[in-house]
Amino acid sequence: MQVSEIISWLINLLFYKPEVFCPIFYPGLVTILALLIFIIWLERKIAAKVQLRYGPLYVTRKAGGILQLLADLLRYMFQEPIIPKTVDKIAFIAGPVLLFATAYVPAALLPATAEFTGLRSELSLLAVLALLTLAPIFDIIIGWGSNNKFSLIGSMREGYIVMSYEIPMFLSTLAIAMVYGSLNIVEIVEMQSRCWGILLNPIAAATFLLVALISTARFPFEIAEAETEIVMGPYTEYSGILYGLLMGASYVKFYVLSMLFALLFLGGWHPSITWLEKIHPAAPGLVVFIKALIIMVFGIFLRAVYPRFRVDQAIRVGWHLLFMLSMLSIAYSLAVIWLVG
Amino acid sequence: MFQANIVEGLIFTLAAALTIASAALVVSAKSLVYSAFFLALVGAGNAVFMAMLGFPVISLFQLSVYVGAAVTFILFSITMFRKPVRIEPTAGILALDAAVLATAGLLYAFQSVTGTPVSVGFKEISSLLIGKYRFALIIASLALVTTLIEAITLAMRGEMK
Amino acid sequence: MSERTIELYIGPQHPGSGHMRFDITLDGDIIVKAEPSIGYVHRSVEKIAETKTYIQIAPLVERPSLADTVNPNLGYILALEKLLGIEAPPRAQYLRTLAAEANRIHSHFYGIGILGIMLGSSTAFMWAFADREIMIELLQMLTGARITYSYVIPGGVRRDLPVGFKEAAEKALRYLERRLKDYEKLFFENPVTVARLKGVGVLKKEDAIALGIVGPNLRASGVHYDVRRIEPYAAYDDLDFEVVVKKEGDSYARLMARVEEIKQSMRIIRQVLEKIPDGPILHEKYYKMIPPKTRKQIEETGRLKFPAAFATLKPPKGEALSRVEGARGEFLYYVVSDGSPRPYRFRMVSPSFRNVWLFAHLLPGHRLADIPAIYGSIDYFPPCADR
Amino acid sequence: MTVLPYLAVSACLFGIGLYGLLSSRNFIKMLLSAEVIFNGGLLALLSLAAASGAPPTGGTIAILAIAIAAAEVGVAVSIAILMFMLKGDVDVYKLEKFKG
Repeated sequence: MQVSEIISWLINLLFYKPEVFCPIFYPGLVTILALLIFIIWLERKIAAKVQLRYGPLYVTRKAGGILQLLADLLRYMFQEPIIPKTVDKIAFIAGPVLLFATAYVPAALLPATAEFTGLRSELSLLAVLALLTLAPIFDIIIGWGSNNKFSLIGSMREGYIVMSYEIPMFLSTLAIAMVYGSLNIVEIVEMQSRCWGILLNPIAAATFLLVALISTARFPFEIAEAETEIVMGPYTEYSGILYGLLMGASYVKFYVLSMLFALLFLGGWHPSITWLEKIHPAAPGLVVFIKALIIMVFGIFLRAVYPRFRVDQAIRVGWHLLFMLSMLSIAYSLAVIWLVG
Repeated sequence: MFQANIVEGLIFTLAAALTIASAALVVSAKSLVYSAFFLALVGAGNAVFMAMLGFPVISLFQLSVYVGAAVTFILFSITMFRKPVRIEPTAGILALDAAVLATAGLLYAFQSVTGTPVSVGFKEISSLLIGKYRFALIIASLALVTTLIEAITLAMRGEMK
Repeated sequence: MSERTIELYIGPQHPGSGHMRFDITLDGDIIVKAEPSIGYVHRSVEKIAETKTYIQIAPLVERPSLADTVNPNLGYILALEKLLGIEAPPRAQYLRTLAAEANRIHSHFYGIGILGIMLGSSTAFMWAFADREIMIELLQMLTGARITYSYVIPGGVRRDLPVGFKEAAEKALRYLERRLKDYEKLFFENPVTVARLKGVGVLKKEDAIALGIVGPNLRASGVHYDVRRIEPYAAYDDLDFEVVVKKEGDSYARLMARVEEIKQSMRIIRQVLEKIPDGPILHEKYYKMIPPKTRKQIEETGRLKFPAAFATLKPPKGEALSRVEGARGEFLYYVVSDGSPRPYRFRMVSPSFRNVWLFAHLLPGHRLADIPAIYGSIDYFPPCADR
Repeated sequence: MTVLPYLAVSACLFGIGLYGLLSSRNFIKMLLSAEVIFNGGLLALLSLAAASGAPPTGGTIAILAIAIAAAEVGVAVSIAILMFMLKGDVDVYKLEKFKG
């Protein structure tokens, strides 16, 4: 009797308390790990399809090698992380861990549905954005801590790119927040039940999407770790689980930005499927997840299409194109507010 | 109520320890990169205080703008990271004296302050910003944008040389 | 070294360097000085050649340049034939041209693929490396080998045209023509590719001539120079093709020069298959040395059995010089014979060795990220330079 | 909980920053110390605002201060870059040679 009570209490705590469920299951850690395995597999598979080859195949051959990434993950886990003598040890070890953590934390704050959110705040959008800006610090720190010229150059590139995309990111998000007059993600989504944000302010949507691509080093902006120039950029000296964390962090950030895009511009959990709520209160949030997944698939598909830009060209895109676009999106929002009221 | 107080006290103590330790490390760290990194931590700790004081908007603003600016610091510390930082001993002792005196003086001055924080929403602040402080807002945002652009162009020009 | 610059050693174990090293001096992101440091895959072909008999050298000269093997082979054999004072029969000349052009296409696809991966386009790399297979298959059908054919021998070629080759070649060429349009959409006209290559690494006409650059790199700078036209060998005199010349001299022009040359090579292959005359594939001097029984077998299968004389080929005293237009540029051979079965002196000048100076000349003033773009556009192949 | 502990922290930050500012010759290091002082000042401003009658006004001023501080970082770093480019050093004792 008592054991069953404890179990039911535990289940209640884990699965029906949003404060616990959101960070751990959806949209938090478990979803992220599953998604990491799936999306990297999909990335390789799509690239392989375009390039007329098979891609990952031999691990679980019947399922098209979908467990390949799980095998890779296990390998990273048990591989010895080599720490070179010349590195700054604290920065070298703490960097990847903190980078992954800062990439993950905003995901934990995203709402699953209107009633089921980890963070209830008037300012949840601002909070997610503020946390997103922290990650580049560690990217630069690890490049410096690696004490390798290639790492250092990669970090410098990362720093310059960060400076060029951060302001457009804020401005485009604030533009859509202005239209809805709210900084609360849940409220913004609720107001999109009739008209999606992408229709209200397409400029902001385009800017945000481009920023998402640049900030997570998707092609054609995979510049900080350009392989043929600077080996692996900031990650050159890394191996084992530390490298796994670094690789994962960029995908996690991409996931957060895609979720944010789905929530802000694609109507979030609308059209809501109410019968899903009978399964679990967070289940209607799957709609958001599917929308975010579509964005991510688009992002990873670009790898098969584009070469990479040079760093100065990317910065020019950031300042000339994105900055102007984000200013335009603010003006557009003001016009929409003035017209619609 | 009592419990909430304890939690608040705990958070405050942790944040205070973090902030002061980071501040000490900013001035004492051998490498500029670490200094800049700890400045980011000072900013983050400060953001916690702000949230606790009832200014969540400012806290998040501080986190995104100010801690984000720390990136710039780190970046440029790296470019100039060739020579070790020298501290002159005599000046150091003088500085220590001055710092202790200043701290004591400030503490003495603050003693008389009483009052408890209240929560401030972003609507109030934004209405103030858009209303009464409109001009200051425009000036500040212009300054922010122009200096950032200027910093970038300067840096780029330096690279192109 | 001043405070502002950093020295960067790229290679020889670097994903973008190939088997060589660049000593780069950087100021910020700009390259101040670049020195290619070659020799990491040196295999001393010239010295080894002095210890081998003449027929053994034929496979040896192919080894340095694996993407382009018919042309070095052909160049050496031409020099040897000059020493021996013979010339291959017309059918053999046409077959040599056919193999050389198929090989040129293969090599250009290889170069385009390398440029693709250097710019980060893994698709261009995979496609080009897969489509180079088409030409490898075709040459396999002709010669029986995949990469190192040793197809050209003194006085002729090793094998006659197999049955059904013409149809297979036509099919392959049509496929490649179709594919080139896909490349155009995905890679050649991709805005990112254009942004990375246009105006990058401009080689002026005068500089190209002064530096002694050869091959498509020279022609992309506006110099009308092609050994196939200037000193025609094999069957090039009878064939109609254009020498691709581009004015711009930048990396994009070098890429597009290669693409145009692929098209010209296709044209040549079609003409060869149409015009190829009947006749023997080996000079009659050597053909007569083959026993009649074997001769009959050769006529049935189209596959040559070497006459015993090849084992102890002794050219008369003298020296010979030959040049051919390889895929990457001009190969030059200089062979000195002292009447013994081994050459007294053997000299091989490969196109990559002449193009390697481009790095020191083109890289300064560009950004670090331009190294792969320029490297890929030059189509430099370290073993070819090191020999 | 009153605002007094916050003020104490801000005073500590001020003291630490002052020490760093006075004891360093490296331009960037001085700037970083000044930023610590700025953080102390900001905290004091907000604490006092929270305790005063009109918190939103204090908050507004704080927002403007943060924005200006970020801008100031840009300017100061630009100066540092110029200094580094011209002299290859960031020692402030050599800064006087910029005069005129």
